[in-house]
Amino acid sequence: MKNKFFTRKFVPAAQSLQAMRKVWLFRMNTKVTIAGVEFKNPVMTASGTFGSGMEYAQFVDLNRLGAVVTKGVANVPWEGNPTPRIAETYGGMLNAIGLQNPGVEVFLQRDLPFLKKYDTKVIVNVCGKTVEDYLEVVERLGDSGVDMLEINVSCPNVKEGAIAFGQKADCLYDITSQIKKKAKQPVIMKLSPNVTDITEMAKAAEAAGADALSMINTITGMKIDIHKRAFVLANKTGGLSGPAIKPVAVRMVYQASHAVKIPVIGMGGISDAEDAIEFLMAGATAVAVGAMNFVNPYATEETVKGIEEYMRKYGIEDINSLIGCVE
Amino acid sequence: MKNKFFTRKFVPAAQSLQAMRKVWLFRMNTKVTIAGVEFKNPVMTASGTFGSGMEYAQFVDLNRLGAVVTKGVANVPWEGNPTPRIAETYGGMLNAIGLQNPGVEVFLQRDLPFLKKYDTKVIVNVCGKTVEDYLEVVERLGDSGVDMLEINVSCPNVKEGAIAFGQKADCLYDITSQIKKKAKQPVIMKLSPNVTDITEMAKAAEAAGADALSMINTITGMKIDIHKRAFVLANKTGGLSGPAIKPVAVRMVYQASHAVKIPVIGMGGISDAEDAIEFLMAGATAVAVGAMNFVNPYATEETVKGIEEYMRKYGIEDINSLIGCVE
Amino acid sequence: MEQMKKVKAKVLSQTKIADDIYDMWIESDLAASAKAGQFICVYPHRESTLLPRPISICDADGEGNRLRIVYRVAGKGTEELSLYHTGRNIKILGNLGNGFPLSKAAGKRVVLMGGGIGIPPMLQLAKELKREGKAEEITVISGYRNGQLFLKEDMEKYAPVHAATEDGSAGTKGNVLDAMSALSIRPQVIMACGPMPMLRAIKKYAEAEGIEAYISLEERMACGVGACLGCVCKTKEKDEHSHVNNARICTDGPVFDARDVEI
Amino acid sequence: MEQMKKVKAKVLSQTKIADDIYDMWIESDLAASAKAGQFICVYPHRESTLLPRPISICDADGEGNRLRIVYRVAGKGTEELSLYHTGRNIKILGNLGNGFPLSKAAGKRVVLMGGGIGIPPMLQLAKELKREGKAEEITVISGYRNGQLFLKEDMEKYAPVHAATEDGSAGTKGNVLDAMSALSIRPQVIMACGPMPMLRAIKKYAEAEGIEAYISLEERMACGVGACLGCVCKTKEKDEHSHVNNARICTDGPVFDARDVEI
Ligand SMILES: Cc1cc2nc3c(=O)[nH]c(=O)nc-3n(C[C@H](O)[C@H](O)[C@H](O)COP(=O)(O)OP(=O)(O)OC[C@H]3O[C@@H](n4cnc5c(N)ncnc54)[C@H](O)[C@@H]3O)c2cc1C
Ligand SMILES: Cc1cc2nc3c(=O)[nH]c(=O)nc-3n(C[C@H](O)[C@H](O)[C@H](O)COP(=O)(O)OP(=O)(O)OC[C@H]3O[C@@H](n4cnc5c(N)ncnc54)[C@H](O)[C@@H]3O)c2cc1C
Ligand SMILES: Cc1cc2nc3c(=O)[nH]c(=O)nc-3n(C[C@H](O)[C@H](O)[C@H](O)COP(=O)(O)O)c2cc1C
Ligand SMILES: Cc1cc2nc3c(=O)[nH]c(=O)nc-3n(C[C@H](O)[C@H](O)[C@H](O)COP(=O)(O)O)c2cc1C
Ligand code: FES
Ligand code: FES
Repeated sequence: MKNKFFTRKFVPAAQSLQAMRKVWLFRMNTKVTIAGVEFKNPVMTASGTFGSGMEYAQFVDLNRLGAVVTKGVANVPWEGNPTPRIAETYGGMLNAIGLQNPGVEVFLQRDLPFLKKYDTKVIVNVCGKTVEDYLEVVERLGDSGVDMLEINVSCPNVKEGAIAFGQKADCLYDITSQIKKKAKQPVIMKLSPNVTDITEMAKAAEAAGADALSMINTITGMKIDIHKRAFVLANKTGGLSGPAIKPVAVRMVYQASHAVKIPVIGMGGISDAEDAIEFLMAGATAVAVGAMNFVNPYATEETVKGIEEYMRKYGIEDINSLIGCVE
Repeated sequence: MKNKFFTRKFVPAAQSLQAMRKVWLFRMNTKVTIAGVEFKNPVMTASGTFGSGMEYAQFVDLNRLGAVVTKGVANVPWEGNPTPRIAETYGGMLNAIGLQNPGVEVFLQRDLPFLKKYDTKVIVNVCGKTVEDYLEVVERLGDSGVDMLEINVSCPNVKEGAIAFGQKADCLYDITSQIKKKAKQPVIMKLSPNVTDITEMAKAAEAAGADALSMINTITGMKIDIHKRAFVLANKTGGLSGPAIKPVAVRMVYQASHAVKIPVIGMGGISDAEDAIEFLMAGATAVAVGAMNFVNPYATEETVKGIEEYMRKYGIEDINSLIGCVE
Repeated sequence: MEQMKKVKAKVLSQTKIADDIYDMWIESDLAASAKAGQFICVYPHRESTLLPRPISICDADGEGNRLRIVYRVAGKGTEELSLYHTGRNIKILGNLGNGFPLSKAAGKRVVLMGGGIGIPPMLQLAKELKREGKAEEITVISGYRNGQLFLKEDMEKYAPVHAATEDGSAGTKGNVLDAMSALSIRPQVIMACGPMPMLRAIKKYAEAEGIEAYISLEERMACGVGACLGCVCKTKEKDEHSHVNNARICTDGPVFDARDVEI
Repeated sequence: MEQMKKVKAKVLSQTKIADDIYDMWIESDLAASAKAGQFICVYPHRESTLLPRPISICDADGEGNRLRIVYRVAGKGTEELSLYHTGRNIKILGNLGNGFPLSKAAGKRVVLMGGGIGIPPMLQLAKELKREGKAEEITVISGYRNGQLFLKEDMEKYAPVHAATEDGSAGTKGNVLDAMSALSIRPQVIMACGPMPMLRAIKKYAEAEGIEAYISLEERMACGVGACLGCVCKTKEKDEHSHVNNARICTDGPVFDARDVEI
């Protein structure tokens, strides 16, 4: 299903009636392009918050989304962390899932065929403990029909080191260039916000050939239960997400998108179209809805609709004119 | 005025009645000591959120507080940033005051005499653009009767560079050791959360001779008004504070207090005694209430009372037993 | 699988039935398909508490479009819930989870064990088992803290109910297993919900006796629909969905065959 | 300085008096000491919106312990406010700011100018000036968007009121200064509240004519009590408190002599 407003072909005679014209005949383009891949709109799902797509397909029409981004996929199945894995915080949540996933083979056999039934792009979030792990997944996905790869070098909940790739510019450069050598699809590097200077990381990824960046992953946080005198999460620390972190995410998207030429996919606390548009204006070419799916299972589709409403209200014909418009 | 429960001397005969005993005869120590300075309790005000103390003296009894920490004080008056300086975010706020302050002379003539009337400790937050600026203030405060100095090397809202001191371990080491050479009072280094590894910064400050650390300052954020297509803050970015950032602050206090031997003063989103105790358990020796003063002008004193209630409820005789008790 | 949905619902009544324990009837057409052991998620209105709160279905009146939940005030979310008055609109997601396997009770002596705030689902379960009429015998054993025997009378409409109390103020002093042995009840199937130590003891007992036990587990949840992987429990064998030894309590549970999980 | 306080107060009534504009009476003993040009801060209950909302005192009935505010729904906080029903408890902080300098009107022809949501404080101001009885002449000029002339009747109890409307649907078409010149009113003192462009024009006019103008400024606030330095405006001379060219609108204002500020 194509965007219904953009593809409307016939222009009825009522053209002269201003109100109707505004609402019905307004032609809008919500398409954005990242590294040659065209998305029907800029609204994606944030990795790990939308299952494999299947879980939310009963709430939203996946055909309406720009892309479904999968949970992190590793070369082999991962157990993840012990529970509790979830803690609630003021206006946000901590998670320490630890990248539990069934591995790339199950993804290819079960999840991908499901997603391919829909008219949306599929972006696979790739995780690993060593560079070799990542490369194995990237190679395995080569001829799979997956549209893009998002490389998670920023998960704060896995002890084995993946985060170092996302916190040291030289490590990031190295892993990015190795992945680029093997990858058949365009590569998005997903950056960690737990760094001193996001532009340094963005530039390193760009220099190594990344096709796009996505940010932010969760910010490392902690919660203590003062009555039980214990950490709420078994892992002690977890990744903070949700509306609480939005201002940090908007700032980083702004900084990164002004520091590099490659497109940035923005996320962090997006609840609705207003939030999504804020990221676009800060410089994001696309956006993703994460933790707020848990709070409102319809959030992704409502965000798509809300963006269209905003565009109609302000007479914006091309969504690309919003991208980075606030400087 | 001393802590009323700690100093209660006479033990009435009703001792045998369990309930009364618990409530009335329970002797508790809320005193904490940092670098030889004794605080009647661990509750302080976060710099810049409590004016010079005068503004909130009409709401709370300053005698009840462990310490009043002043707004940043520079060698000369500072104008600060243009307005708007304030933006609200989900569960938090952004500020870009830009360290407006009347300078150290006015502080000494007007604000310090006011604070000295109270039985509480006075900690002066020191800011500067160059190392020399800092040193000038530190020297000027030498014989002033100020109890401690808190060095703000982490304000994200001043362009001129102060933040670099707080984001590079070698710069932090350098400024800390220079200040330590001149300072007559114990020195608290206030660290920025906008770093990759807080423990690296904590260790650098400790190695340079800092007597204590305080954290976190605000996290850099941004807000865009999508209807006006403009940044909400004149400064574009501002510092995020309030309940939204608490999990990040608790995590950093935990990490830093486990990485160094000097005491850590914790802050970031504290609203009440529960929050304060969470920081103590994470490893803070004292805590400060910041943005929540704006939401509840009585927050500091209520936090003191709430900590006492918690101690009575759980029969905790010495607050020091809570510090870092969750590992 | 039947469609889940997030729906607006309305509070029909709210009663405090024991210390910190509230009994709420909700108007919702989810009642028609609700099964014992399933749960709903209630979304708090307070904006500082974003995540939905999972609460078991205690009673479902399909014709009347009425769902009942009974919950303990444990924190901010349930406290908020306890303040809702009649007529208040709320948002809920349901019906979630698998529910108890009624068929396993066919021709068997089945004991339902509820401990504390694990008692509520036993009411709907007793009702459904009685309605099915296939179990040979249904007995309920409820473990309470004290003599406030909430829901006992309701459950007695469907089966005999024995109480165990921690303080000995009613029924057998001790826990549900103490009561079972004191009463010399020897079930062939146990269906249970309650605190982890109770469920562990039941699993051990069932394994020792070689009988079946179906237990309803709890874990902190974020999505409630199987997407976040927050709510897993360890499984003995590799889980079919996750391909590791973890099953999702929200979708693969909350009811598990005790033999299949490591608790 | 009189003691400020954060107090519980109660909504006595709430009426919509124009598009997006609400009129609320609040029960509070702050009414007894409230002065024209002062404001209160209202704390939202929604937990995502933490900061207090500054709203001017529109009318104060000291004997009846009743305060009135009139506000425009501009965002989340004022939207929440507009939904409060009679009897609702709210938290407010007051009375804040300096208020208009009544003494400056003594023996003078004074014009009160309110623009849009700057009109409300003009009601209390007209009332106080009338009560003082020292001004030679009091005239009100109110600038509206359209013909919804809210508060006009209320103000007419104390002084003649002329309206200016943007769309010309009532009074003079144009802004308050247009109306003043159309009506050939030549004040000796202006007291005003309204949008920044209006205040700028008044400052310019007053300076050109060599008359006094007292204007009430707005800025985003966090504390409302002078502590955060969020709400400053540029001043011509060094401010006595800040020792730089910034004054705090919340405590040093919101009313300033137009000559003293750079806007
Ligand atoms: C499948 C299932 C069924 C349940 N059925 C019932 C029931 O019928 N009656 C009842 O009283 N309680 C039930 N619970 C427990 C109930 O969900 C928690 O007590 C409740 O979520 C606590 O929320 P709160 O905001 O009051 O506490 P808070 O401590 O403020 O909650 C903070 C966060 O932790 C989560 N949380 C806290 N305690 C628990 C817990 N024990 N289990 C899961 N999440 C928790 C909350 O959902 C929230 O996200 C059930 C839990 C599950 C998983
Ligand atoms: C001294 C003073 C007196 C005022 N008197 C009135 C009055 O009598 N009637 C009236 O309708 N409005 C008045 N205002 C403006 C009113 O404070 C804002 O419209 C209101 O705070 C908007 O809040 P919101 O949550 O609806 O909007 P949001 O946009 O959601 O608010 C977000 C944040 O920005 C702040 N903010 C937004 N707009 C303004 C503004 N124009 N001025 C100051 N802060 C703002 C809010 O306080 C809040 O912190 C006054 C402002 C000041 C400073
Ligand atoms: C439960 C959960 C699981 C997540 N899993 C992944 C993951 O597998 N890979 C990844 O790159 N990011 C993961 N993330 C991070 C999100 O994709 C997103 O970057 C982050 O949560 C910020 O967005 P939000 O505030 O909208 O949630 C996860 C987040 C949550 C809350
Ligand atoms: C309005 C405002 C002004 C501040 N000014 C200073 C300052 O002058 N010096 C400083 O070290 N920190 C300053 N801070 C940071 C606070 O002291 C504190 O570190 C931070 O706000 C986190 O705590 P909170 O979340 O409790 O506010 C300021 C914070 C705010 C909100
Ligand atoms: S709560 Fe998200 S998978 Fe169960
Ligand atoms: S609002 Fe804080 S100083 Fe005015």
